[in-house]
Amino acid sequence: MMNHRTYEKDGVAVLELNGSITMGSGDVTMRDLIKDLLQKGKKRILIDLGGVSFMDSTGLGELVAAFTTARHQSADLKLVNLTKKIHDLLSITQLATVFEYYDTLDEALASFRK
Amino acid sequence: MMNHRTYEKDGVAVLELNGSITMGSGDVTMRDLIKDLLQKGKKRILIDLGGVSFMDSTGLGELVAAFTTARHQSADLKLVNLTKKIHDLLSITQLATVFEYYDTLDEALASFRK
Amino acid sequence: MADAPGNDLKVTIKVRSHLRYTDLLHTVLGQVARLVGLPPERLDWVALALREAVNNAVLHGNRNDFTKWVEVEMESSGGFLAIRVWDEGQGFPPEILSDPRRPENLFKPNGRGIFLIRQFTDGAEFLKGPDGRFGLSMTIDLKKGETKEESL
Amino acid sequence: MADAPGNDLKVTIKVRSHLRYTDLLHTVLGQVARLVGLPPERLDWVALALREAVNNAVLHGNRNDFTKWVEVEMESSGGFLAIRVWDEGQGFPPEILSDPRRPENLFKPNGRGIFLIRQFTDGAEFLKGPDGRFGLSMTIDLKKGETKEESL
Ligand SMILES: Nc1ncnc2c1ncn2[C@@H]1O[C@H](COP(=O)(O)OP(=O)(O)O)[C@@H](O)[C@H]1O
Ligand SMILES: Nc1ncnc2c1ncn2[C@@H]1O[C@H](COP(=O)(O)OP(=O)(O)O)[C@@H](O)[C@H]1O
Repeated sequence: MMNHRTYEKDGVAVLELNGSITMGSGDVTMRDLIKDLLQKGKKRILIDLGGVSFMDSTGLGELVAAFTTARHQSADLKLVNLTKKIHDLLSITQLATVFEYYDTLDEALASFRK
Repeated sequence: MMNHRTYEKDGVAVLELNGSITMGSGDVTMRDLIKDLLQKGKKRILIDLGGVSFMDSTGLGELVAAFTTARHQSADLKLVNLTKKIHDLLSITQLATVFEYYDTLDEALASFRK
Repeated sequence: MADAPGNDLKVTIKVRSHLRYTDLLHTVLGQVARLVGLPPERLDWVALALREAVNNAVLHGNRNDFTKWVEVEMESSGGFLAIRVWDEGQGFPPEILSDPRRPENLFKPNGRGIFLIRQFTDGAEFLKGPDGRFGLSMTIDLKKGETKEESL
Repeated sequence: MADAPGNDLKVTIKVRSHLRYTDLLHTVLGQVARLVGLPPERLDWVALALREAVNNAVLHGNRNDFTKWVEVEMESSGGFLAIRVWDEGQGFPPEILSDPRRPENLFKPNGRGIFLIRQFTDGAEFLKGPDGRFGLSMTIDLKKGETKEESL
Protein backbone atom coordinates (compact mmCIF):
# COMPACT_ATOMS: atom_id res chain seq x y z
CA MET A 1 0.00 0.00 0.00
CA MET A 2 1.54 3.30 -1.03
CA ASN A 3 0.63 6.62 0.54
CA HIS A 4 1.85 10.00 -0.58
CA ARG A 5 1.91 13.67 0.39
CA THR A 6 3.19 16.65 -1.56
CA TYR A 7 4.33 19.98 -0.23
CA GLU A 8 6.39 22.96 -1.32
CA LYS A 9 9.59 23.93 0.47
CA ASP A 10 12.15 26.58 -0.60
CA GLY A 11 10.72 26.54 -4.12
CA VAL A 12 10.99 22.76 -4.39
CA ALA A 13 8.02 20.43 -4.80
CA VAL A 14 8.58 17.59 -2.35
CA LEU A 15 6.80 14.29 -3.00
CA GLU A 16 6.86 12.19 0.14
CA LEU A 17 6.15 8.50 -0.43
CA ASN A 18 5.32 5.95 2.24
CA GLY A 19 4.73 2.23 2.35
CA SER A 20 5.32 -0.30 -0.39
CA ILE A 21 5.95 0.70 -3.96
CA THR A 22 5.20 -2.52 -5.77
CA MET A 23 3.23 -3.86 -8.70
CA GLY A 24 -0.38 -2.95 -8.03
CA SER A 25 0.28 -1.37 -4.64
CA GLY A 26 -1.60 1.86 -5.17
CA ASP A 27 -4.48 3.43 -7.03
CA VAL A 28 -2.20 6.30 -7.98
CA THR A 29 1.21 5.56 -9.41
CA MET A 30 4.34 7.54 -8.79
CA ARG A 31 4.35 8.32 -12.50
CA ASP A 32 0.94 10.02 -12.26
CA LEU A 33 2.02 12.04 -9.26
CA ILE A 34 5.11 13.30 -11.08
CA LYS A 35 3.13 14.09 -14.24
CA ASP A 36 0.76 16.07 -12.09
CA LEU A 37 3.58 18.14 -10.58
CA LEU A 38 5.07 18.76 -14.03
CA GLN A 39 1.70 19.87 -15.35
CA LYS A 40 1.55 22.40 -12.54
CA GLY A 41 4.82 23.77 -13.88
CA LYS A 42 7.10 22.46 -11.14
CA LYS A 43 10.70 22.35 -12.32
CA ARG A 44 12.34 21.25 -9.09
CA ILE A 45 11.05 17.97 -7.73
CA LEU A 46 12.36 16.04 -4.77
CA ILE A 47 11.13 12.53 -3.95
CA ASP A 48 11.42 11.69 -0.26
CA LEU A 49 11.73 7.91 0.04
CA GLY A 50 12.33 7.82 3.80
CA GLY A 51 9.03 6.08 4.50
CA VAL A 52 9.28 3.50 1.74
CA SER A 53 9.64 0.09 3.33
CA PHE A 54 9.59 -2.09 0.25
CA MET A 55 10.11 -1.61 -3.49
CA ASP A 56 10.09 -4.06 -6.37
CA SER A 57 11.16 -3.79 -10.01
CA THR A 58 7.92 -1.98 -10.81
CA GLY A 59 8.80 0.64 -8.19
CA LEU A 60 12.27 1.00 -9.69
CA GLY A 61 10.69 1.34 -13.13
CA GLU A 62 8.40 4.06 -11.79
CA LEU A 63 11.40 5.94 -10.45
CA VAL A 64 13.18 5.70 -13.79
CA ALA A 65 10.05 6.79 -15.69
CA ALA A 66 9.63 9.73 -13.32
CA PHE A 67 13.22 10.71 -13.95
CA THR A 68 13.00 10.60 -17.75
CA THR A 69 9.61 12.32 -17.84
CA ALA A 70 11.01 15.13 -15.69
CA ARG A 71 14.09 15.46 -17.85
CA HIS A 72 12.01 15.72 -21.03
CA GLN A 73 10.29 18.71 -19.48
CA SER A 74 13.61 20.20 -18.37
CA ALA A 75 12.71 19.64 -14.75
CA ASP A 76 15.15 18.51 -12.09
CA LEU A 77 14.25 15.38 -10.15
CA LYS A 78 16.28 14.25 -7.15
CA LEU A 79 15.91 11.74 -4.33
CA VAL A 80 16.33 12.03 -0.58
CA ASN A 81 16.26 9.79 2.50
CA LEU A 82 17.04 6.45 0.92
CA THR A 83 16.86 3.63 3.44
CA LYS A 84 19.64 1.06 3.33
CA LYS A 85 17.33 -1.30 1.45
CA ILE A 86 16.43 1.21 -1.24
CA HIS A 87 20.03 2.30 -1.55
CA ASP A 88 21.09 -1.33 -2.01
CA LEU A 89 18.46 -1.77 -4.73
CA LEU A 90 19.66 1.32 -6.60
CA SER A 91 23.28 0.18 -6.29
CA ILE A 92 22.63 -3.35 -7.51
CA THR A 93 20.74 -2.09 -10.54
CA GLN A 94 23.26 0.72 -11.07
CA LEU A 95 20.42 3.20 -10.96
CA ALA A 96 22.47 4.90 -8.25
CA THR A 97 24.52 6.32 -11.12
CA VAL A 98 21.41 7.81 -12.73
CA PHE A 99 19.91 9.60 -9.74
CA GLU A 100 21.17 12.49 -7.74
CA TYR A 101 20.36 11.66 -4.11
CA TYR A 102 20.99 13.18 -0.70
CA ASP A 103 21.01 11.97 2.88
CA THR A 104 18.98 14.82 4.38
CA LEU A 105 16.20 17.10 3.26
CA ASP A 106 18.32 20.19 4.00
CA GLU A 107 21.18 18.99 1.81
CA ALA A 108 18.75 18.10 -0.95
CA LEU A 109 16.98 21.47 -0.84
CA ALA A 110 20.32 23.28 -0.75
CA SER A 111 21.46 21.40 -3.86
CA PHE A 112 18.64 22.95 -5.91
CA ARG A 113 19.88 26.44 -4.99
CA LYS A 114 23.34 26.02 -6.51
CA MET B 1 2.72 -18.42 21.94
CA MET B 2 1.69 -18.54 25.58
CA ASN B 3 3.50 -16.64 28.32
CA HIS B 4 2.82 -16.88 32.01
CA ARG B 5 3.67 -15.30 35.35
CA THR B 6 2.71 -16.40 38.84
CA TYR B 7 2.53 -14.30 41.96
CA GLU B 8 0.97 -14.40 45.41
CA LYS B 9 -1.65 -11.87 46.49
CA ASP B 10 -3.74 -11.92 49.70
CA GLY B 11 -2.95 -15.62 50.15
CA VAL B 12 -4.05 -16.48 46.62
CA ALA B 13 -1.71 -17.88 43.96
CA VAL B 14 -2.42 -15.91 40.80
CA LEU B 15 -1.48 -17.46 37.46
CA GLU B 16 -1.45 -14.80 34.78
CA LEU B 17 -1.61 -16.14 31.24
CA ASN B 18 -0.88 -14.18 28.09
CA GLY B 19 -1.04 -14.84 24.37
CA SER B 20 -2.56 -17.81 22.60
CA ILE B 21 -3.56 -20.96 24.42
CA THR B 22 -3.81 -23.40 21.58
CA MET B 23 -2.66 -26.85 20.56
CA GLY B 24 1.12 -26.77 20.71
CA SER B 25 1.37 -23.10 21.63
CA GLY B 26 3.75 -23.43 24.54
CA ASP B 27 6.54 -25.55 25.95
CA VAL B 28 4.79 -25.48 29.30
CA THR B 29 1.09 -26.30 29.47
CA MET B 30 -1.44 -24.72 31.78
CA ARG B 31 -1.89 -28.17 33.30
CA ASP B 32 1.78 -28.32 34.31
CA LEU B 33 1.63 -24.85 35.82
CA ILE B 34 -1.38 -25.78 37.94
CA LYS B 35 0.18 -29.08 39.03
CA ASP B 36 3.23 -27.14 40.09
CA LEU B 37 1.16 -24.76 42.24
CA LEU B 38 -0.71 -27.68 43.81
CA GLN B 39 2.56 -29.43 44.59
CA LYS B 40 3.67 -26.31 46.40
CA GLY B 41 0.58 -26.71 48.58
CA LYS B 42 -1.45 -23.82 47.13
CA LYS B 43 -5.14 -24.24 47.86
CA ARG B 44 -6.42 -21.00 46.37
CA ILE B 45 -5.62 -20.53 42.71
CA LEU B 46 -6.79 -17.75 40.45
CA ILE B 47 -6.18 -17.82 36.70
CA ASP B 48 -6.01 -14.35 35.15
CA LEU B 49 -7.03 -14.66 31.48
CA GLY B 50 -7.00 -10.92 30.71
CA GLY B 51 -4.05 -11.22 28.34
CA VAL B 52 -5.27 -14.29 26.48
CA SER B 53 -6.04 -13.27 22.92
CA PHE B 54 -6.95 -16.63 21.46
CA MET B 55 -7.97 -20.03 22.79
CA ASP B 56 -8.94 -23.25 21.03
CA SER B 57 -10.51 -26.50 22.22
CA THR B 58 -7.15 -27.60 23.59
CA GLY B 59 -7.03 -24.45 25.71
CA LEU B 60 -10.55 -25.12 26.96
CA GLY B 61 -9.52 -28.70 27.73
CA GLU B 62 -6.56 -27.41 29.72
CA LEU B 63 -8.85 -25.17 31.75
CA VAL B 64 -11.16 -28.09 32.50
CA ALA B 65 -8.23 -30.34 33.42
CA ALA B 66 -6.82 -27.63 35.69
CA PHE B 67 -10.21 -27.36 37.37
CA THR B 68 -10.65 -31.08 38.03
CA THR B 69 -7.03 -31.55 39.13
CA ALA B 70 -7.45 -28.71 41.62
CA ARG B 71 -10.71 -30.13 42.90
CA HIS B 72 -9.16 -33.55 43.46
CA GLN B 73 -6.65 -31.88 45.73
CA SER B 74 -9.37 -29.88 47.49
CA ALA B 75 -8.03 -26.67 46.06
CA ASP B 76 -10.18 -23.82 44.85
CA LEU B 77 -9.62 -22.66 41.24
CA LYS B 78 -11.33 -19.55 39.88
CA LEU B 79 -11.00 -17.35 36.80
CA VAL B 80 -10.74 -13.61 36.36
CA ASN B 81 -10.60 -11.05 33.55
CA LEU B 82 -12.32 -12.99 30.78
CA THR B 83 -12.28 -11.10 27.50
CA LYS B 84 -15.50 -11.08 25.51
CA LYS B 85 -14.07 -13.79 23.24
CA ILE B 86 -13.14 -16.11 26.09
CA HIS B 87 -16.45 -15.50 27.80
CA ASP B 88 -18.29 -16.36 24.57
CA LEU B 89 -16.29 -19.58 24.29
CA LEU B 90 -17.12 -20.60 27.84
CA SER B 91 -20.80 -19.78 27.28
CA ILE B 92 -21.08 -21.69 24.04
CA THR B 93 -19.50 -24.78 25.56
CA GLN B 94 -21.45 -24.28 28.81
CA LEU B 95 -18.20 -24.32 30.71
CA ALA B 96 -19.37 -21.01 32.11
CA THR B 97 -21.55 -23.13 34.43
CA VAL B 98 -18.50 -25.03 35.68
CA PHE B 99 -16.20 -22.15 36.53
CA GLU B 100 -16.50 -19.44 39.12
CA TYR B 101 -15.29 -16.26 37.43
CA TYR B 102 -15.02 -12.57 38.27
CA ASP B 103 -14.70 -9.34 36.37
CA THR B 104 -11.92 -7.81 38.43
CA LEU B 105 -8.93 -9.05 40.40
CA ASP B 106 -10.24 -7.37 43.58
CA GLU B 107 -13.60 -9.09 43.38
CA ALA B 108 -11.92 -12.41 42.69
CA LEU B 109 -9.50 -12.06 45.61
CA ALA B 110 -12.33 -11.01 47.91
CA SER B 111 -14.34 -14.09 46.95
CA PHE B 112 -11.64 -16.36 48.39
CA ARG B 113 -11.94 -14.60 51.78
CA LYS B 114 -15.60 -15.45 52.25
CA MET C 1 -10.09 -4.15 -6.07
CA ALA C 2 -12.18 -3.30 -9.08
CA ASP C 3 -10.36 -5.53 -11.53
CA ALA C 4 -10.46 -8.60 -9.36
CA PRO C 5 -12.59 -11.64 -10.11
CA GLY C 6 -14.75 -10.98 -7.08
CA ASN C 7 -16.34 -14.34 -6.50
CA ASP C 8 -13.69 -16.60 -7.83
CA LEU C 9 -11.02 -16.86 -5.21
CA LYS C 10 -9.37 -20.19 -4.76
CA VAL C 11 -6.34 -20.94 -2.63
CA THR C 12 -5.05 -24.44 -2.08
CA ILE C 13 -2.34 -25.12 0.46
CA LYS C 14 -0.69 -28.47 0.91
CA VAL C 15 1.61 -29.03 3.83
CA ARG C 16 3.25 -31.93 5.56
CA SER C 17 1.08 -33.24 8.35
CA HIS C 18 2.44 -31.35 11.34
CA LEU C 19 1.12 -28.93 13.94
CA ARG C 20 3.86 -26.48 13.04
CA TYR C 21 1.78 -25.44 10.02
CA THR C 22 -1.37 -24.53 11.91
CA ASP C 23 -0.21 -20.94 12.45
CA LEU C 24 0.72 -20.60 8.79
CA LEU C 25 -2.73 -21.72 7.70
CA HIS C 26 -4.31 -19.35 10.20
CA THR C 27 -2.26 -16.52 8.68
CA VAL C 28 -3.34 -17.43 5.16
CA LEU C 29 -6.97 -17.42 6.26
CA GLY C 30 -6.44 -13.89 7.56
CA GLN C 31 -5.32 -12.80 4.10
CA VAL C 32 -8.13 -14.66 2.36
CA ALA C 33 -10.66 -13.17 4.78
CA ARG C 34 -9.56 -9.68 3.78
CA LEU C 35 -9.82 -10.51 0.08
CA VAL C 36 -13.30 -12.03 0.27
CA GLY C 37 -14.70 -9.51 2.75
CA LEU C 38 -15.33 -11.73 5.77
CA PRO C 39 -16.69 -9.45 8.52
CA PRO C 40 -13.63 -8.82 10.73
CA GLU C 41 -15.49 -9.78 13.92
CA ARG C 42 -15.92 -13.29 12.52
CA LEU C 43 -12.27 -13.88 11.63
CA ASP C 44 -11.14 -15.22 15.00
CA TRP C 45 -14.04 -17.63 15.12
CA VAL C 46 -13.57 -18.94 11.59
CA ALA C 47 -9.85 -19.22 12.31
CA LEU C 48 -10.72 -21.27 15.39
CA ALA C 49 -12.80 -23.63 13.24
CA LEU C 50 -9.95 -23.94 10.75
CA ARG C 51 -7.42 -24.66 13.50
CA GLU C 52 -9.65 -27.35 15.01
CA ALA C 53 -10.06 -29.01 11.63
CA VAL C 54 -6.35 -28.88 10.86
CA ASN C 55 -5.34 -30.19 14.28
CA ASN C 56 -7.81 -33.06 13.88
CA ALA C 57 -6.41 -33.85 10.43
CA VAL C 58 -2.88 -34.02 11.83
CA LEU C 59 -3.63 -35.87 15.07
CA HIS C 60 -6.62 -38.07 14.29
CA GLY C 61 -6.64 -38.29 10.48
CA ASN C 62 -2.95 -38.70 9.78
CA ARG C 63 -2.12 -39.94 13.30
CA ASN C 64 0.94 -37.74 13.66
CA ASP C 65 2.62 -39.29 10.64
CA PHE C 66 4.35 -36.37 9.04
CA THR C 67 5.16 -38.17 5.85
CA LYS C 68 1.44 -37.70 5.17
CA TRP C 69 -0.17 -34.52 3.84
CA VAL C 70 -2.81 -32.08 4.86
CA GLU C 71 -4.44 -30.02 2.15
CA VAL C 72 -6.57 -26.98 2.78
CA GLU C 73 -8.75 -25.36 0.14
CA MET C 74 -10.28 -21.95 0.58
CA GLU C 75 -12.73 -20.98 -2.13
CA SER C 76 -15.23 -18.20 -2.36
CA SER C 77 -18.19 -17.86 -4.68
CA GLY C 78 -21.68 -16.47 -4.53
CA GLY C 79 -21.24 -14.84 -1.15
CA PHE C 80 -19.93 -17.97 0.53
CA LEU C 81 -16.47 -19.03 1.63
CA ALA C 82 -15.83 -22.76 1.59
CA ILE C 83 -12.94 -24.16 3.59
CA ARG C 84 -12.06 -27.80 3.07
CA VAL C 85 -9.45 -29.64 5.11
CA TRP C 86 -8.27 -32.96 3.71
CA ASP C 87 -6.22 -35.64 5.42
CA GLU C 88 -5.09 -39.13 4.42
CA GLY C 89 -7.09 -40.99 7.06
CA GLN C 90 -10.29 -43.00 7.03
CA GLY C 91 -12.50 -40.43 8.67
CA PHE C 92 -14.79 -41.56 11.46
CA PRO C 93 -18.39 -42.58 12.05
CA PRO C 94 -20.28 -39.42 13.09
CA GLU C 95 -22.06 -41.44 15.79
CA ILE C 96 -18.96 -41.23 17.98
CA LEU C 97 -19.55 -37.50 18.37
CA SER C 98 -21.30 -36.57 21.56
CA ASP C 99 -22.52 -33.13 22.70
CA PRO C 100 -19.74 -31.74 24.92
CA ARG C 101 -22.35 -29.73 26.84
CA ARG C 102 -23.98 -32.84 28.29
CA PRO C 103 -23.31 -33.21 32.01
CA GLU C 104 -21.31 -36.41 31.56
CA ASN C 105 -19.04 -34.68 29.01
CA LEU C 106 -18.64 -31.28 30.63
CA PHE C 107 -15.54 -32.27 32.62
CA LYS C 108 -13.79 -34.09 29.80
CA PRO C 109 -10.73 -32.29 28.45
CA ASN C 110 -11.46 -33.39 24.86
CA GLY C 111 -14.31 -33.57 22.42
CA ARG C 112 -15.07 -29.90 21.73
CA GLY C 113 -13.37 -29.47 18.33
CA ILE C 114 -16.11 -30.52 15.93
CA PHE C 115 -18.69 -28.88 18.19
CA LEU C 116 -16.88 -25.53 17.92
CA ILE C 117 -16.54 -25.97 14.16
CA ARG C 118 -20.32 -26.40 13.93
CA GLN C 119 -20.92 -23.37 16.14
CA PHE C 120 -18.67 -21.00 14.26
CA THR C 121 -19.39 -21.95 10.67
CA ASP C 122 -22.65 -21.86 8.77
CA GLY C 123 -22.40 -25.49 7.74
CA ALA C 124 -19.97 -28.37 8.23
CA GLU C 125 -19.96 -31.73 6.51
CA PHE C 126 -17.69 -34.71 6.13
CA LEU C 127 -16.43 -35.63 2.68
CA LYS C 128 -14.87 -38.67 1.04
CA GLY C 129 -12.53 -37.60 -1.75
CA PRO C 130 -12.35 -39.50 -5.05
CA ASP C 131 -8.84 -40.49 -3.95
CA GLY C 132 -10.20 -41.90 -0.69
CA ARG C 133 -9.06 -38.99 1.44
CA PHE C 134 -11.18 -37.72 4.32
CA GLY C 135 -12.31 -34.12 4.17
CA LEU C 136 -14.07 -31.72 6.47
CA SER C 137 -15.91 -29.02 4.58
CA MET C 138 -16.93 -25.81 6.31
CA THR C 139 -19.11 -23.14 4.75
CA ILE C 140 -19.18 -19.51 5.81
CA ASP C 141 -21.97 -17.19 4.76
CA LEU C 142 -20.14 -13.93 4.09
CA LYS C 143 -23.27 -11.88 4.56
CA LYS C 144 -23.69 -12.93 8.18
CA GLY C 145 -22.06 -10.51 10.58
CA GLU C 146 -21.79 -12.38 13.81
CA THR C 147 -21.39 -15.99 14.80
CA LYS C 148 -24.20 -18.41 14.02
CA GLU C 149 -25.11 -18.75 17.67
CA GLU C 150 -27.74 -16.03 18.12
CA SER C 151 -28.57 -17.04 21.63
CA LEU C 152 -25.40 -15.75 23.27
CA MET D 1 10.60 -27.10 17.53
CA ALA D 2 12.21 -30.28 18.69
CA ASP D 3 9.60 -32.65 17.30
CA ALA D 4 9.50 -31.09 13.85
CA PRO D 5 10.80 -32.79 10.73
CA GLY D 6 13.57 -30.23 10.34
CA ASN D 7 14.47 -30.56 6.71
CA ASP D 8 11.22 -31.68 5.25
CA LEU D 9 9.03 -28.65 4.91
CA LYS D 10 6.82 -28.45 1.88
CA VAL D 11 4.12 -25.93 1.22
CA THR D 12 2.25 -25.73 -2.06
CA ILE D 13 -0.08 -22.86 -2.79
CA LYS D 14 -2.27 -22.68 -5.84
CA VAL D 15 -4.13 -19.48 -6.61
CA ARG D 16 -6.00 -18.00 -9.50
CA SER D 17 -3.71 -15.96 -11.70
CA HIS D 18 -4.15 -12.48 -10.27
CA LEU D 19 -1.94 -9.82 -8.71
CA ARG D 20 -4.24 -9.69 -5.70
CA TYR D 21 -2.54 -12.85 -4.42
CA THR D 22 1.01 -11.53 -4.45
CA ASP D 23 0.72 -10.15 -0.91
CA LEU D 24 -0.74 -13.43 0.34
CA LEU D 25 2.20 -15.37 -1.09
CA HIS D 26 4.61 -12.86 0.41
CA THR D 27 2.97 -13.42 3.81
CA VAL D 28 3.23 -17.19 3.48
CA LEU D 29 6.91 -16.85 2.65
CA GLY D 30 7.34 -14.89 5.87
CA GLN D 31 5.90 -17.81 7.84
CA VAL D 32 7.94 -20.37 5.94
CA ALA D 33 11.08 -18.29 6.45
CA ARG D 34 10.58 -18.43 10.21
CA LEU D 35 10.03 -22.19 10.13
CA VAL D 36 13.11 -22.99 8.03
CA GLY D 37 15.40 -20.44 9.71
CA LEU D 38 16.04 -18.05 6.84
CA PRO D 39 18.27 -15.27 8.24
CA PRO D 40 15.82 -12.40 8.90
CA GLU D 41 17.96 -9.88 7.01
CA ARG D 42 17.43 -11.92 3.85
CA LEU D 43 13.65 -12.15 4.07
CA ASP D 44 12.83 -8.90 2.26
CA TRP D 45 15.17 -9.80 -0.58
CA VAL D 46 13.87 -13.33 -1.02
CA ALA D 47 10.34 -11.94 -0.83
CA LEU D 48 11.27 -9.50 -3.59
CA ALA D 49 12.45 -12.40 -5.75
CA LEU D 50 9.22 -14.28 -5.07
CA ARG D 51 7.09 -11.23 -5.91
CA GLU D 52 8.95 -10.70 -9.18
CA ALA D 53 8.45 -14.34 -10.15
CA VAL D 54 4.76 -14.31 -9.25
CA ASN D 55 4.09 -11.03 -11.06
CA ASN D 56 5.83 -12.41 -14.14
CA ALA D 57 3.74 -15.58 -13.96
CA VAL D 58 0.52 -13.55 -13.83
CA LEU D 59 1.42 -10.90 -16.40
CA HIS D 60 3.73 -12.66 -18.87
CA GLY D 61 3.09 -16.38 -18.28
CA ASN D 62 -0.69 -16.36 -17.93
CA ARG D 63 -1.16 -13.01 -19.73
CA ASN D 64 -3.60 -11.67 -17.18
CA ASP D 65 -6.05 -14.50 -17.77
CA PHE D 66 -7.40 -15.18 -14.31
CA THR D 67 -9.06 -18.41 -15.27
CA LYS D 68 -5.48 -19.73 -15.28
CA TRP D 69 -3.50 -20.80 -12.21
CA VAL D 70 -0.30 -19.92 -10.50
CA GLU D 71 1.24 -22.50 -8.21
CA VAL D 72 4.02 -21.80 -5.77
CA GLU D 73 6.00 -24.51 -4.02
CA MET D 74 8.25 -23.81 -1.07
CA GLU D 75 10.36 -26.73 0.02
CA SER D 76 13.30 -26.99 2.33
CA SER D 77 15.84 -29.76 2.64
CA GLY D 78 19.52 -30.09 3.37
CA GLY D 79 19.98 -26.45 4.33
CA PHE D 80 18.35 -25.10 1.17
CA LEU D 81 15.00 -23.54 0.51
CA ALA D 82 13.62 -24.08 -2.99
CA ILE D 83 10.87 -21.83 -4.28
CA ARG D 84 9.19 -22.78 -7.53
CA VAL D 85 6.65 -20.60 -9.29
CA TRP D 86 4.61 -22.29 -12.00
CA ASP D 87 2.37 -20.68 -14.62
CA GLU D 88 0.41 -22.04 -17.57
CA GLY D 89 2.40 -20.22 -20.24
CA GLN D 90 5.08 -21.27 -22.71
CA GLY D 91 8.00 -19.68 -20.93
CA PHE D 92 10.46 -17.64 -22.98
CA PRO D 93 13.83 -18.00 -24.67
CA PRO D 94 16.46 -16.83 -22.15
CA GLU D 95 18.23 -14.94 -24.96
CA ILE D 96 15.65 -12.19 -24.70
CA LEU D 97 17.03 -11.25 -21.29
CA SER D 98 19.45 -8.38 -21.36
CA ASP D 99 21.50 -6.93 -18.49
CA PRO D 100 19.49 -3.98 -17.15
CA ARG D 101 22.70 -2.31 -16.02
CA ARG D 102 23.89 -1.79 -19.58
CA PRO D 103 23.80 1.87 -20.63
CA GLU D 104 21.15 1.28 -23.29
CA ASN D 105 18.89 -0.41 -20.70
CA LEU D 106 19.46 1.83 -17.72
CA PHE D 107 16.60 4.20 -18.56
CA LYS D 108 14.07 1.51 -19.45
CA PRO D 109 11.26 1.15 -16.95
CA ASN D 110 11.14 -2.64 -17.37
CA GLY D 111 13.44 -5.62 -17.51
CA ARG D 112 14.78 -5.78 -13.95
CA GLY D 113 12.67 -8.63 -12.53
CA ILE D 114 14.71 -11.68 -13.50
CA PHE D 115 17.89 -9.75 -12.82
CA LEU D 116 16.78 -9.06 -9.24
CA ILE D 117 15.74 -12.69 -8.82
CA ARG D 118 19.24 -13.75 -9.80
CA GLN D 119 20.84 -11.21 -7.46
CA PHE D 120 18.82 -12.15 -4.40
CA THR D 121 18.72 -15.92 -4.68
CA ASP D 122 21.58 -18.40 -4.76
CA GLY D 123 20.41 -19.96 -7.99
CA ALA D 124 17.58 -19.51 -10.46
CA GLU D 125 16.60 -21.74 -13.34
CA PHE D 126 13.74 -22.17 -15.76
CA LEU D 127 11.76 -25.39 -15.72
CA LYS D 128 9.38 -27.19 -18.04
CA GLY D 129 6.87 -29.22 -16.04
CA PRO D 130 5.77 -32.70 -17.16
CA ASP D 131 2.38 -31.10 -17.78
CA GLY D 132 3.94 -28.48 -20.03
CA ARG D 133 3.78 -25.68 -17.47
CA PHE D 134 6.54 -23.12 -17.21
CA GLY D 135 8.34 -22.88 -13.89
CA LEU D 136 10.91 -20.59 -12.35
CA SER D 137 12.92 -22.32 -9.67
CA MET D 138 14.84 -20.30 -7.09
CA THR D 139 17.23 -21.77 -4.56
CA ILE D 140 18.21 -20.15 -1.29
CA ASP D 141 21.20 -21.33 0.71
CA LEU D 142 19.96 -21.03 4.28
CA LYS D 143 23.48 -20.86 5.65
CA LYS D 144 24.27 -17.63 3.81
CA GLY D 145 23.61 -14.57 5.93
CA GLU D 146 23.50 -11.72 3.48
CA THR D 147 22.54 -11.32 -0.14
CA LYS D 148 24.62 -13.04 -2.80
CA GLU D 149 26.06 -9.76 -3.99
CA GLU D 150 29.19 -9.38 -1.86
CA SER D 151 30.37 -6.29 -3.65
CA LEU D 152 27.79 -3.90 -2.24
N1 LIG E 1 -9.86 -35.81 10.65
C1 LIG E 1 -10.28 -36.81 11.46
N2 LIG E 1 -9.98 -38.09 11.17
C2 LIG E 1 -10.37 -39.10 11.99
N3 LIG E 1 -11.07 -38.91 13.11
C3 LIG E 1 -11.39 -37.65 13.46
C4 LIG E 1 -11.04 -36.53 12.65
N4 LIG E 1 -11.53 -35.42 13.24
C5 LIG E 1 -12.17 -35.82 14.35
N5 LIG E 1 -12.09 -37.15 14.48
C6 LIG E 1 -12.69 -37.98 15.56
O1 LIG E 1 -13.69 -37.23 16.18
C7 LIG E 1 -13.41 -37.09 17.57
C8 LIG E 1 -13.91 -35.75 18.07
O2 LIG E 1 -13.12 -34.71 17.54
P1 LIG E 1 -13.15 -33.30 18.23
O3 LIG E 1 -14.56 -32.91 18.42
O4 LIG E 1 -12.30 -32.39 17.42
O5 LIG E 1 -12.53 -33.51 19.66
P2 LIG E 1 -11.07 -34.00 20.09
O6 LIG E 1 -10.15 -33.78 18.93
O7 LIG E 1 -10.74 -33.17 21.27
O8 LIG E 1 -11.21 -35.46 20.44
C9 LIG E 1 -11.93 -37.30 17.70
O9 LIG E 1 -11.55 -37.76 18.98
C10 LIG E 1 -11.68 -38.35 16.62
O10 LIG E 1 -11.99 -39.64 17.09
N1 LIG F 1 6.73 -16.42 -16.47
C1 LIG F 1 7.05 -15.90 -17.67
N2 LIG F 1 6.43 -16.34 -18.80
C2 LIG F 1 6.73 -15.81 -20.00
N3 LIG F 1 7.65 -14.84 -20.17
C3 LIG F 1 8.30 -14.36 -19.10
C4 LIG F 1 8.04 -14.86 -17.79
N4 LIG F 1 8.84 -14.20 -16.92
C5 LIG F 1 9.55 -13.33 -17.64
N5 LIG F 1 9.24 -13.41 -18.97
C6 LIG F 1 9.83 -12.65 -20.06
O1 LIG F 1 11.07 -12.12 -19.64
C7 LIG F 1 11.05 -10.70 -19.75
C8 LIG F 1 11.87 -10.08 -18.64
O2 LIG F 1 11.24 -10.25 -17.40
P1 LIG F 1 11.68 -9.35 -16.18
O3 LIG F 1 13.16 -9.39 -16.05
O4 LIG F 1 10.91 -9.80 -14.99
O5 LIG F 1 11.28 -7.88 -16.57
P2 LIG F 1 9.83 -7.27 -16.90
O6 LIG F 1 8.82 -8.15 -16.29
O7 LIG F 1 9.90 -5.92 -16.29
O8 LIG F 1 9.75 -7.22 -18.39
C9 LIG F 1 9.59 -10.32 -19.73
O9 LIG F 1 9.36 -9.09 -20.35
C10 LIG F 1 8.96 -11.48 -20.47
O10 LIG F 1 9.07 -11.32 -21.85
